[in-house]
Amino acid sequence: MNDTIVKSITRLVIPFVQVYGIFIILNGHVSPGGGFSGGALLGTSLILYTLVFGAIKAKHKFSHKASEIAESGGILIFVTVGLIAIFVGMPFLTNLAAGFPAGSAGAILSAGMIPIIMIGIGIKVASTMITLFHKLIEEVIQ
Amino acid sequence: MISQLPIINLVALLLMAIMVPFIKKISFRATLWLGGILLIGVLVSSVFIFIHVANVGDIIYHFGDYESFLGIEFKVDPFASLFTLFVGTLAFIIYVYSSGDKTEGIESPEFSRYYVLYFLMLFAMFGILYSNDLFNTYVFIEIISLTSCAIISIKRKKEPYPAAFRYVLLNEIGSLSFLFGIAMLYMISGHLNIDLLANTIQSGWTTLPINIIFAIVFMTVGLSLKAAIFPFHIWLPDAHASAPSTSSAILSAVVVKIYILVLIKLILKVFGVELFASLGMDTVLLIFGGAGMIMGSIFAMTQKDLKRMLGYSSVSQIGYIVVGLALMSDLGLRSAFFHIISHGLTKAALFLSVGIVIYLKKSRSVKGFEGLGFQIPIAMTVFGIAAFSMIGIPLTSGFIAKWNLGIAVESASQYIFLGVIVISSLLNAMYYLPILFAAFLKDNPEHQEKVSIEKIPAAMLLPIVVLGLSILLIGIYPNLLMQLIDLVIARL
Amino acid sequence: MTFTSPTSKPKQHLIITPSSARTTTLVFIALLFLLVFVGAVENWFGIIDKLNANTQLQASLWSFAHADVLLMIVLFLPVVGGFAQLAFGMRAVKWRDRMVMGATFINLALSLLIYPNAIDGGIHLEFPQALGLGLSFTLDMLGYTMVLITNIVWLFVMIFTHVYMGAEKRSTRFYFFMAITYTTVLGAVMAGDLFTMYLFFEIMTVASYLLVVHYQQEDSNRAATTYIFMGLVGGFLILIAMMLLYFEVGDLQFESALGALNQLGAVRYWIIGLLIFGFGVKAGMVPVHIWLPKAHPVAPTPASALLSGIIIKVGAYGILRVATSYYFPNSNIEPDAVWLTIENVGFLVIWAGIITMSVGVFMALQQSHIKRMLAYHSVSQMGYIITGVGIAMYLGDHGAVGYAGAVYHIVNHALFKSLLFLVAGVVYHHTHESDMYKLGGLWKKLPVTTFVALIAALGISGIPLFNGFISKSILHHGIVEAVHEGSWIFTLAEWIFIAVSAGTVASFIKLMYYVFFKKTTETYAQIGFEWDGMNAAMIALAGLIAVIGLAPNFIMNRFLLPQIRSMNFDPHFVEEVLSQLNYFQGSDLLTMLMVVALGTGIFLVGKKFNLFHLHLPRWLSVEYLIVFPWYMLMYRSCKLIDRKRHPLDPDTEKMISTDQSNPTGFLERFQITVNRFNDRYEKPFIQNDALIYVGLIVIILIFAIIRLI
Amino acid sequence: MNILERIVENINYLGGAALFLIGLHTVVTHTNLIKKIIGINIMGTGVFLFFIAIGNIEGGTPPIWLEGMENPIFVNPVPSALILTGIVVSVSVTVYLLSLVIRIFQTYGTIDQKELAEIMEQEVPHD
Repeated sequence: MNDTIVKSITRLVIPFVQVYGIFIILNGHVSPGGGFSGGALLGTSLILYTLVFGAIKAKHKFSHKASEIAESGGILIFVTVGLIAIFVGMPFLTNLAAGFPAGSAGAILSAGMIPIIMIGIGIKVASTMITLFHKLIEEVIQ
Repeated sequence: MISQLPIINLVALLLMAIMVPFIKKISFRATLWLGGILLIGVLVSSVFIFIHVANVGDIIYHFGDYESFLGIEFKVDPFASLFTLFVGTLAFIIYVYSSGDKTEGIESPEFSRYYVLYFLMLFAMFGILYSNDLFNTYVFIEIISLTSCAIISIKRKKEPYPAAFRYVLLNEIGSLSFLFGIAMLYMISGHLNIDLLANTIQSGWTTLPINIIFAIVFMTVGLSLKAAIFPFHIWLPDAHASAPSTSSAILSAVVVKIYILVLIKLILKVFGVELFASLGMDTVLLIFGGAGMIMGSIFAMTQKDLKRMLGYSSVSQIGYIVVGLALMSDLGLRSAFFHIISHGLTKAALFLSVGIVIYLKKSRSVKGFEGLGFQIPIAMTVFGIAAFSMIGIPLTSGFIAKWNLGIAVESASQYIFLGVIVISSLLNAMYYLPILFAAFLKDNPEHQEKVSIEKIPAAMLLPIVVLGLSILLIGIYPNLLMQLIDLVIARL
Repeated sequence: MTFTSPTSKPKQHLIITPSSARTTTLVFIALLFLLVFVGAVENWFGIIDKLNANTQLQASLWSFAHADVLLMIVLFLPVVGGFAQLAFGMRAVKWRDRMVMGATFINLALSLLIYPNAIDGGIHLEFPQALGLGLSFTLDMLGYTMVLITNIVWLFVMIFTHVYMGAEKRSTRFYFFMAITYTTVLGAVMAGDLFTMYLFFEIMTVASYLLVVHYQQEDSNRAATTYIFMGLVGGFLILIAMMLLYFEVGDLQFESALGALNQLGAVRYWIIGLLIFGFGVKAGMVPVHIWLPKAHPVAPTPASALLSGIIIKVGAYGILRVATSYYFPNSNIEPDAVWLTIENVGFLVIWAGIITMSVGVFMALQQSHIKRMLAYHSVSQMGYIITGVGIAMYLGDHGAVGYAGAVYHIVNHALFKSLLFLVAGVVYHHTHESDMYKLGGLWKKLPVTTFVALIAALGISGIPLFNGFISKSILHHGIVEAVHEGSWIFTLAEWIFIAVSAGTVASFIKLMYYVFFKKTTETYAQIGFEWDGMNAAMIALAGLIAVIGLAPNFIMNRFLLPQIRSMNFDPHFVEEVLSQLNYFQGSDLLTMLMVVALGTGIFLVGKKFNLFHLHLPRWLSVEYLIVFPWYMLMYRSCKLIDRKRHPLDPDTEKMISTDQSNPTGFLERFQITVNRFNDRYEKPFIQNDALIYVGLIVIILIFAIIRLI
Repeated sequence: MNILERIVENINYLGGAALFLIGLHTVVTHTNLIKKIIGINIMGTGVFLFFIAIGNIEGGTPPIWLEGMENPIFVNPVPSALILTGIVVSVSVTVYLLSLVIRIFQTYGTIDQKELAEIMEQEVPHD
């Protein structure tokens, strides 16, 4: 796909897509959306990049190592946040009762641990989408 | 604190799975040791949970401290804790074996992935047993299907791919049927929690009976498809045959049983026996089970590939479990539970000892067993014990399982199944005994008179010896297990 | 360079090597023990009185003999010894053999000690937790009789084996499985309930498989395969019956279950029928005898001696035990449903026995292979025992004569049939020839063997003064009793009984003539007479045969009558008829004379007209009758599924002919047919993954909805 | 008339069921492996639609409570959350199946099931 128009447009669009994805992740607890939707958007931005610039270049942007770390890291964030409640003595994933600050309704920093979990999920989903796509391409290239 | 143990088990397994890629960079051996220690820890905590649950009462665990009707609920009753113990024990034994047998078809870069999948699968199995929420169960089921399919196709060889494809395809259809059933139940009650569903199922039966019929039929058939109950078994022999032996062992001994346990949970806890039987589903299961007992053995007889043969043998043994379940009585359930555990041990022993044969000979043919009894005496002895258990010779756990099933069948006045049990046992003998005879009674030109044990790693021999001894132990003192099963049934 | 091969060994007359001296001494000591035992039991020289005078000694002896642990030692000593032999066998063959003989000897000695305990009403031991249901052992006089005869025969055969198996390969394995078989036989006869009996019975089948297959030749493999599969079938039949019984009665102890059985309908017949068939497989009952003539010739001689002498008796013992416990009618009550059941079944069992004995003897007359002929005689003699069992069932509380005859014949047959097999083994050992038509003139070379063979032949033919005569005349009385109290049709049975006895006489005249006395050109120069343990063991067995024949009342009074008195038999009948039996009365002797004359006649006629070489047509063989319908069923169903392609190869017609030269056995034929079936059935389904799901879900939905409506 | 009304009322459910059947039909009748995967996805979509239809309330708003709301009518949020999970599962299964198809194509050179069966039968001769 050596089309300049596509390349330029992609370069232009990708930041917006990514910003929108991050927005959806961060606003997961105050509006429709959340970690999965936002993460999917984030992932899609890189998939778009791969489609346009080719797998090799995309690998430079987001390497194997990074994907591994991001994938495990996402779950780790989730599990760690869940475990905090256990250390306090409450059931796994307990939110406000475990001492997370509630904040004021409607603000970004509210609803206790939910934003943190959403970030974890977002990272995980985004990296998984990219990894799956890259792996499929690798299979074909082999 | 003890009420937190189930969730700690789950989290530990999940964490192990995601940490394997990182730890392996330090040292692969360290990963193996860590995994082993973790499994021992999980096993010990399962024992504690069982003791606690048996003495004090069920552990009910609300995720995130939400109420039952809002959030996900775990309920650890004797049923769940006994079978997590069973899963954990077998998983540990097979894990030890797999740390010795690293060669069978898996390339070295895939080792760590194998263990990622292994721990994820364990995580999901524990989750299914603990979970008291239908949708949660569905998610765990999907995790099991994906990981087990991946474990099958992890070998970079030709034949696993079509087998794995068929396995995923049919499993996915099964899962979707199950999900469809959940949707039907959710429609009438608005709950996913098993206890809450059970309360509303009677009123649902009066208002929307067609929904419940669809739910029962789709969920039963979906789970049958995944559990390889006889006419739905067609994916099983290929899938189990082409997997590495450790995977075949865990798939055949444990994973298939998990689906049956889910079915048991559904029938007993959600629908209720009377409702299930009033639709004639017990008859359907009875026919499936009986046909499976015979046909599985008949197909197994003609196989040239040893692991395919064992796969068909699993189909036949699942028939025994299903018949026990389909009798819908306490005695039948007792025999089904006993057979689940007995067959788990036996089939694991068979697959693992066959794994040693493959390790030695690099061939899966039924024909190549001449003189093996002298080359690998321990493995073949365990194979012999397990084969006798399959046939139902006294002193092995298989005999007790058949005896219990026989009594259960009589109490339901299904006398014809006595004949079916006998014919099936005889057919079992027809394909297991020739292998044993070849191993111990035929001379191999290349076989040396000297017994040579040292070629096999101890990590592979120890697990199968433990399995063989436990088959004998349960065969001689079945009450050790029967007491636990009676407790489970009393509290179910 | 030439070697001067040593010419035939110089004749050695009665050279006694140290090893043969040791074994002979052991035999002597064993016989001495038996003599002391008989003396003590019969109170010769007032032994018992003297013992009673010394209270302290008496008390300690008494408590020792009554110790329950003694029973367990007798039961498990062989298997413990077996593992020790396995360990020793790797290093020192000599010590292994000594250990085998020593363990068997100790077992015999200990089992003699149990006698006072057994006669005091039996030992009862329970292990309530084992195997879920609990195991229990009871040693009453019937079980004790079996234990004792097993121990006696086993000791002598083991001494024989020590010499015979000396040069064989894999003898350690042989001894090991021999030991396991020993324990299981003892366990089966000591069992206090059907479950325990089944446990040992099933393990016995598996362990004795290894004895049959010992030589690992083509023919022995095939025979052993037949053996184990028929054994398993028998075992599973017993298992079904046991499950039914356990469920209906709730207890498997060997005691009367009339109350529960009276409540049942047809299941009552099923239970007893399945039990009789299940045990009948092991007992060699026609038509499930087919493993027996195959397995005996190919097994090593000690194994076939024990197989024929002891193991098949366990089957007969099983029938006797179950028939006279669960179903045994109570003489105090009026005839009820159970009584009727046992009477009907007993009627059939008598005829099964009669058919078994006549088929056995008829087939035996046709054989040229010594061991196969003896094997068919085992079938025939088992027919006598089964007839006895049938009489015991048929006549109900008056069946004591049949009961006594059956047990007595079990004892006698164990002695002479094992001896005959040992003789066949010795003949084969020296000449490497089993075809009796090719042998001859051996009496000069093997005088001791000839002598004991003659005694055994006299015993089995039922000549007066030898043991077979005693049990056969008791059985004859039993049949006469059945004619009196039952149906006139048993007169026919009596005639057949006499004809079969004549056939037995004829075939043993044939055996003795062709093997030992016929003049032959063969000189057998290589045989030199040598005294060894084999001769000692055989002479001991022959001595027992003669002693029982001369003093028949010992076993009757000391073993059988105590057992019969303890059971529900009509006491009046027992005291009037059974304990007053006179074995040497004129009519019996006259009948016997007739039998001998008839037998000689049959032999002469057969020899003259070559009737001993007849062969039955193939389609009459039992195996063919089993295979053929199965094959046709498969053939038809394959054709139904796939019309275009011929489901079986054109040359499969060969497969179903029971041609002995064709190497494919029953199992292979079965598997090939199934394989074709499998190919036709499963392929189409596998090609359309989800089709089966769609089809079945629709069917089940419709089924469920119809059920709802 | 009554029947038509009921159909219109339950059109969501019927659509779900219809999609399920269409998917099943695709899986059963097509021998092309990729079409089978598509069929599976259609089946899954059918079930998801069914779930969403259960949770829907006419005139409902997204179930997020904000300040200043008075007696809001929320759509049942549980089915949506469930289906989100369902979609994740469906995605992973699809990717896995696709990668298997790639492997099958690389080793056997075909993605038609009948041809695949023939090739496999030739490679592993029976008896």
